[in-house]
Amino acid sequence: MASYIPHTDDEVASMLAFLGLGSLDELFAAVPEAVRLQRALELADGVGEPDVLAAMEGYARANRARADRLICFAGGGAYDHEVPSVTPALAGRSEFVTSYTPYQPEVAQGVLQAVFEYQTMVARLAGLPVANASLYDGGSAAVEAANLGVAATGRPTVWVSEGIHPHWRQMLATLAAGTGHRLRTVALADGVTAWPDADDGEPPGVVLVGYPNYLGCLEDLGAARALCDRTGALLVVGADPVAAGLLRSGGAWGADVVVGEGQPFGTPLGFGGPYLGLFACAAAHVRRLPGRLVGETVDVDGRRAYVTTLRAREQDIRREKATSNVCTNQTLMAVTAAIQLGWLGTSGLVEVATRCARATAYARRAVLAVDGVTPFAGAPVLREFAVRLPVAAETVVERMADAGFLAGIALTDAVAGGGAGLLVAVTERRTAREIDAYATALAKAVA
Amino acid sequence: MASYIPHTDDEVASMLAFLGLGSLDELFAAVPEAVRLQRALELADGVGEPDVLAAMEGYARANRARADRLICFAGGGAYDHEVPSVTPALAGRSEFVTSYTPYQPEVAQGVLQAVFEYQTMVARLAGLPVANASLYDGGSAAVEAANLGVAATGRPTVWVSEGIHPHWRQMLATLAAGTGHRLRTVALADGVTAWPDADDGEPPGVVLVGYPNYLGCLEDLGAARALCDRTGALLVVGADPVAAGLLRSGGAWGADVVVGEGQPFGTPLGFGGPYLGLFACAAAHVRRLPGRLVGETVDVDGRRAYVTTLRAREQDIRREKATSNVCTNQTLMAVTAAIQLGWLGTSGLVEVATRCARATAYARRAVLAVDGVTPFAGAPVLREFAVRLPVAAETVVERMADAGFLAGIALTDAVAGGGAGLLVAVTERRTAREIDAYATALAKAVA
Amino acid sequence: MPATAPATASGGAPGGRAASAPLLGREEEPTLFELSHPGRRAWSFRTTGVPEVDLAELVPAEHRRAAPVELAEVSERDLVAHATRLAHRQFAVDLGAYPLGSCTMKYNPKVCDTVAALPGLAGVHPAAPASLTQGWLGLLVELEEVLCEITGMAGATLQPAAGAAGELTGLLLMRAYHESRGSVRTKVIIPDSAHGTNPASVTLGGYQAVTVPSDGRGCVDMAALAAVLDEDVAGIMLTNPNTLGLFEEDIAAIADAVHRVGGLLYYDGANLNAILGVVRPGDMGFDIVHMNLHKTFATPHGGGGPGAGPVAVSERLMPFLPGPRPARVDGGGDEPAYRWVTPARSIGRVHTWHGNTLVLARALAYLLATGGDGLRRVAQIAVLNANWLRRRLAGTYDVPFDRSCMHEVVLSARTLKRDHGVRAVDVAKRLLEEGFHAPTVSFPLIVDEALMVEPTETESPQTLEALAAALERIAAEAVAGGHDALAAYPKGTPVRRVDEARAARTLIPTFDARG
Amino acid sequence: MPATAPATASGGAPGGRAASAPLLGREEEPTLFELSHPGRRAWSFRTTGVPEVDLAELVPAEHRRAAPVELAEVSERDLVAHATRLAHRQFAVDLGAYPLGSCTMKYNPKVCDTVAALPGLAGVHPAAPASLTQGWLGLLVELEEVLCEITGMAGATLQPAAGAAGELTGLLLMRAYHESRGSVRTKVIIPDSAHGTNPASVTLGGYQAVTVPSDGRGCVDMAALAAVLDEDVAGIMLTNPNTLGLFEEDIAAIADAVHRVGGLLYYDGANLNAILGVVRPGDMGFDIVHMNLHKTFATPHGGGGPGAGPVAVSERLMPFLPGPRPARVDGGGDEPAYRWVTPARSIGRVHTWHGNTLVLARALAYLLATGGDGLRRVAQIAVLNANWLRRRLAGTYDVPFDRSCMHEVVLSARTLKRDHGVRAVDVAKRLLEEGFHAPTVSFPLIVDEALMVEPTETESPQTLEALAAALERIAAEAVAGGHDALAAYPKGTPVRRVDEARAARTLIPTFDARG
Ligand SMILES: Cc1ncc(COP(=O)(O)O)c(C=O)c1O
Ligand SMILES: Cc1ncc(COP(=O)(O)O)c(C=O)c1O
Repeated sequence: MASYIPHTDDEVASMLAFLGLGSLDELFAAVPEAVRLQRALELADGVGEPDVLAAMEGYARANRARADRLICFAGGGAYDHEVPSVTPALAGRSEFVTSYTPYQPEVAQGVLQAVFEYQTMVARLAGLPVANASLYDGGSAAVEAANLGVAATGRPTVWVSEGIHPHWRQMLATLAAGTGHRLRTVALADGVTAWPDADDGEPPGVVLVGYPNYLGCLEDLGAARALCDRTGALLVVGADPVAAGLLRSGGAWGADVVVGEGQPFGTPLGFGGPYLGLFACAAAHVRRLPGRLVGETVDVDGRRAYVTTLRAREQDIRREKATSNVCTNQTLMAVTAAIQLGWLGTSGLVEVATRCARATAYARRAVLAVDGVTPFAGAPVLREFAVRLPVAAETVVERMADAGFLAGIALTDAVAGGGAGLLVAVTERRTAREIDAYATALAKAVA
Repeated sequence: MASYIPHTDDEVASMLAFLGLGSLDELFAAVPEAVRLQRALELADGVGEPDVLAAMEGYARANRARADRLICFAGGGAYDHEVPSVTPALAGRSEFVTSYTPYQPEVAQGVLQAVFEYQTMVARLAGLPVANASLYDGGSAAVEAANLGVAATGRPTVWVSEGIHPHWRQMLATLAAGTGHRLRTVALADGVTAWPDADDGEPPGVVLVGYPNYLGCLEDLGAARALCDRTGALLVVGADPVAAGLLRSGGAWGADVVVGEGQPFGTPLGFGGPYLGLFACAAAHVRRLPGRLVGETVDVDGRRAYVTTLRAREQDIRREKATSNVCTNQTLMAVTAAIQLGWLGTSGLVEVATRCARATAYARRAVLAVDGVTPFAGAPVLREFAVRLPVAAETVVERMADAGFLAGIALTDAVAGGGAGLLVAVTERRTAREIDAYATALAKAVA
Repeated sequence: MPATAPATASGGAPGGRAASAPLLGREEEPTLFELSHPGRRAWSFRTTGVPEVDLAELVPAEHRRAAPVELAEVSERDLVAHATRLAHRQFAVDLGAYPLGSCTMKYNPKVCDTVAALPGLAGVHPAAPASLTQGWLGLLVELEEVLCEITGMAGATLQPAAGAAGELTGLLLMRAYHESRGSVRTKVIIPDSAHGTNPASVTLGGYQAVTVPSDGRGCVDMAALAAVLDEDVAGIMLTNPNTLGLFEEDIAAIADAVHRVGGLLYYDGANLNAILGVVRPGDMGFDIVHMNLHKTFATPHGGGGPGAGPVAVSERLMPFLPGPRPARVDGGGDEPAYRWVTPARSIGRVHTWHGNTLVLARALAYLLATGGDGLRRVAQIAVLNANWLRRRLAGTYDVPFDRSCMHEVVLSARTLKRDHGVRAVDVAKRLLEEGFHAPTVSFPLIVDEALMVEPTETESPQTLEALAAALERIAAEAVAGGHDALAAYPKGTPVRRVDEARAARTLIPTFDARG
Repeated sequence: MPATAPATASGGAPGGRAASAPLLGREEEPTLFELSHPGRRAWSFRTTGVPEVDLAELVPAEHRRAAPVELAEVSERDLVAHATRLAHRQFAVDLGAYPLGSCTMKYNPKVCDTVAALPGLAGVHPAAPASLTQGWLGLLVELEEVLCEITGMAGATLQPAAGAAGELTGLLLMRAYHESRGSVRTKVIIPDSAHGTNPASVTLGGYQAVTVPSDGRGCVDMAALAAVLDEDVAGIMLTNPNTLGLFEEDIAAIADAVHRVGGLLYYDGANLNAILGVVRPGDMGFDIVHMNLHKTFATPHGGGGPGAGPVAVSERLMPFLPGPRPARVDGGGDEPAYRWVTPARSIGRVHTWHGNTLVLARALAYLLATGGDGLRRVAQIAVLNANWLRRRLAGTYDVPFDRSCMHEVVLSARTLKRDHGVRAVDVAKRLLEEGFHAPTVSFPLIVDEALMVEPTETESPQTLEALAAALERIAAEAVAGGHDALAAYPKGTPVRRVDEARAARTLIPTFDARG
């Protein structure tokens, strides 16, 4: 068994003696006999690290859908982007990995400054002045944005575009059970949200729309902004941060809050976590900002220093009056994103977005050339697109796996409107040869 | 193309202007036109890192004999030992990896102290008071030991046991062309060296013997020591550092110098390099010690500090009078070994040696039970053994690869005396099931 | 032994103390934006052969941004140096002891890094169907089973991404449970020693938080509890051992009382480390338990996250668990097979995908290595270490509740403050100079000038000795020199005491907000 | 820009300067032996099922050691903290500029770490037959071909583990060549500026080293060379650019003269970085070239190694190359195939296996990334950087040979020493305090108070600016305050000036030798 406890039996004995105790069990005298576990845990005994690794490798081997085995055309917020060696090498440094939340700024300038740089980058991406130090994932960022918007407007109604990731919508619904928010889903028409007239029922406090949306389509954010202007709602844009390399920022479109899934910036697919909730907002809302915020200040010698700030917002101080309960967040992923964005730089972000756009266009043409495959919507797309298939999408995904591809995401009936919809994402890592082979395999799979 | 050059064209232009130059080519005005390369290098243009990685992965894929594909029963100085995650995680820290030889001790205490600890560990393993900071590999350590011994005794004759690794013997021969050492190979009888009488020809300056030797057999070092006492030669023992966990140390047997291959302490198989030349010697020889040596001292404030010492021995100061030309060595592997030995600790080294011995005994029995397989020698072995096969060993290795095993090392005719000899090593990583399967596969392979 | 190492009774050296000394200059590290130079780059991509169509053909003009997002433009070399230098300005468990109370900053085994990097785990897309991700589903099911055995519960959701997310999930389960019984309840009881996430989660769960005070022993005041218990109470949230490091000895009575009014018991498992294999929340009567895997099960904290906050529940709450959840299929084949199922009255999804899965994999690896036998020893030694420190320091600092503690001990500097003007924060900052991370100083709120020390089981007796000696030295300095003696510390850290008020007053949340 | 950053002409920030500040206490790090406590352990092994036979049955008593080898006994936690703290006491390229002349401490791309860790490369046993290691053989052949094109040679051996090993290999090739022609030669000529490994290798190669002086321009004194050239001369070893960073302009004449007496030209390729794609040793008339891949081709130096020192040769030396060597087979199949061959009159093996193969793989990865086009730019920018520094600092320090240099510039503090008692070593130690590694100070021997600065191409103009500004500041301090002003430096490093004399006098080479 592997043990991470240093104490030898002699040491334990001498410590017990110091405490005047006869056994380790006596340490637990405060635990009433009645509730104590009277048996050993029914778990296997510990094993050595090599055996642990063998067990975990066994699980790993049992996954067929690995990016090193199936060429990945799946997206939906989680993308197979290039992660250069430099990103994990730096973000994986043990000073970042094994530190706690920076409670003592004097010995935590490393994490604090990295997060400050991250906040700057996210704010610039979003076109907004403030970004927090991260939330759990895209969906939790959307939930927090809804909470912020409802608190800011005092209106409990949240209009959610049907183009928002279905899992985000499910989370919004789950969490609304506690907050009492009233959610209204606004349907898509030909791939983009068909906003209702403002006087149609209760006015929204928050309007939430994707850019591009879940189906990859570019929404008319001008219309969404106009709706918000008309109704007094806050505009929350769920933006793909890679697409933001080419698209007008949420801020430029007039968003009050921009949220997003930060996984594309250096975080492995990892079956969905840990990911990174991006969150940026207008200055007016900074005191309602959920999660941590790092600010710049000085130390007693006047040297530049960083520290977590506006702490009075947070749950540990405001307690039941806090508008967010977030404590532990996804700092390491934020540091990872800062490094990955440092690697990309101004030109690299444009490059990766451009390459995605070109590969997506190339793939879309090839896929739509397959017999029986039809477009899902006519709206312009950037780095992801949906198609209708002549065969159940789940079946196609299985068949394509045998051909060496993770074909995409089979759209649920709710999203696809009963049809056999497949959502296909094409990153900068996909080569023309891979795309051609994909189309060929798809033709067989739907035949 | 990936570029690690930061300069933009503007910057280059302004630097050239500062130098009063019109082009980068003018920087090379001192290079005579006549010898300049008048064309581009006939090499492909640079490619991006992902393409580089793909190319290197292509090579990696083309290797069948990988420890993750073929279960490794090969040894001969390079062993498939357990390397815990902690060893590369620590030795791979970029402060160790990307620093130079510690010329400025004030900013190199990390490497210096790690090497000091390494020297202590190697000296203890060898049972001798001094060890250097590493040599290239086992063979180069043997060459340096011969050089030291010849210089110390003033006698150019080196007796080399036939049980010394054949590659080490080849290196000794290659390098003797320069030094003029006279090598005499002393043959084995039933697996151990049959030392000739001392008065048989020119008396040796150096006697070199393996422990265990190349065939895995335990040599009678008492006899070797007696020979040296009789002849005045220095005794150099080439010791397996893992076996040293159970065996009497070279020093205890009276060795003047102990050399060895340090790969088993945390260094990957890596197709043979970079490995680690272990070198320890008696105090009398410290001023002839090849390579670097770290010593403890103090700084101006009296704080403990480490520094490379006895520098006057080294080539950069003694120049043509130096007895060794070694400069760059294998420091990172020495740091790796120090960490791995820290992980093993006193009990772990005994454990790994014991496990090797047990697995070897178990495997030897199973292998010798195979029809037609016979022992190579009767001398006791510890963690490696040689057998004679009824089929050419090369053929058996090929067949065993198809069955999922790297069967061992096919002994050359020179070593095996014309027979079909196979050298089999069994480390602590081999399970009873693997060994049983190996024996079963061997039975088929020799049938 | 180095001359400067404290002579310890046990003769050891300061193994858990960061004895590193300053390497380089004392300058600030510029931000990446200051290191930026236009035109520099580090990136490179695959050669793909995809035609380089003009962007104008791909993105309608009205959607295209006018100028690129301005990020830093640096060489890979400068990026590496920048991040490496930042790392050298950061304390971490890997550098020294981190006795931060309530945070369980134990050593994180490196083997878990290897696990989290396995291509067969790290390279799996979360939307891939169950048929292609059997390994992941199996892993998650095994982890759930292990966590249920440890907590004594019937089932668990692995979705919550951290402790607070687990709390909110638990409260929504509570709500769903009551609603399913047609019962409308409005209040959740919380002791005044509770962590701030507890009341915040209660609010987000749609309940009103009702605080009950602690009694003189540091435990829930039973009379006060009885006074607030009625049919409006949906449940109570407890940390046991509580945040004072004390075991709520009346737990059975509390459970009874709460259950009697139809309420549920919620266990905040942040302090689970103390009781592993000794007593289980389920056996204490708890209905809902969240765990902080980033505390108890040694997954590293990453400078603030990621964590993982699975929630385990008793049988009656199973139908409400978030979904989809991985489940074993009683299929016909030889190999076990797994699929996703959504419980009948699931509260729904609480994570975008399946939880912080790579963190979950780390935790399972740690659990397999430690095993049932090892877990009990973890609790024993964690508690032993805390009690040793309590006893050792009892003469030097106030111990507000000086009885046997569990995994952590809450000290107080209130006498030092009263007599010498030295506050807990001064002690903490002075300790940084000694190469230890500071204890928690701002929590629990109910103790004046609290110094909450949690050594964890991975620190050796030698490290405890050095830590105690340092705290004793500091107390002696405080007594001798008062506030002035300590105010200037820390001195040798990358920055010295930081102006937190100014940070909030003149908010500079980004580089662009700088004056 | 941080207030403390030097205002630079180019407006940049000190990207290559280690601006990290002290994190923790100033204590020594105990050795692992001092952290040891009997009975502690970190190891664990596979469950193998191998029977636990008594050792007495396995190892004859006379061979068994009486007591185990005493190593440290520590927990994994303490091992990790120890090594991490040691790392925090170590300067490195990844922390800041390392302008150590003759050492080419350029940035080492992280992608090469990934390459060296590929299981298909790192997990291959060196004794596996060629049929099972085609990937490795192919890799080595490709690297050899690239190196030959870069150097203008016919073939190469990849076996030598470092530069010095390459030198000795080259000298043995020289010897074998002459012997094959029945020619007995005794001398090898070396300029007085040569690196110490050159004369040492000559001796080990069985030759007598004959030193020729440098002339006033810092190049080989042609008259002196002519005087020693005769039929006893086996060859000459040159570094070109030489160790003064100057190109030997008379190289054609030298080659002619040496060849005329039947000698060979040996190229010490440590300075190859300066001429990549510009001029090739083969085209200059060299017969033998060794390369330091750990310098020119960006494989990291590992605190002192490992390196790799391949030796490339002209056609006439091919039959003597070490063997076995990997070679392409002109087989029938589609895929290229490789096998091991030993040249007809091979000098034999110079490495236990096939060379420092994982270092070779790193170098190939770097070469593929950089490409033919990129290599030329490497040389250009390396030379540009050095000349910029030379020009910038010419007014501040002596420049013994103030003409266009190649990749490095040799400055001298001789005027500072004469006028102010400040030596090169004082400047170097003072520079450490500025967050830069020091230049080389003890080499080349022929320059008094040398400061040999090699910036390499991976340092930015901003870093050069900051380095120059620091060196200017130091010179100003020296002029203003003399030796006293600098003697106390460095101050903020883990240790301050180290007593090297004492280390040699009272030798303590192991922990056990301590008093
Ligand atoms: C007692 C207690 N409860 C809850 C939490 C919240 O956990 P998390 O930070 O993972 O959200 C913490 C952690 O800070 C805690 O200490
Ligand atoms: C000019 C020169 N020649 C030879 C060498 C020797 O190379 P190595 O240290 O790799 O043996 C060096 C490196 O120090 C050098 O600078």
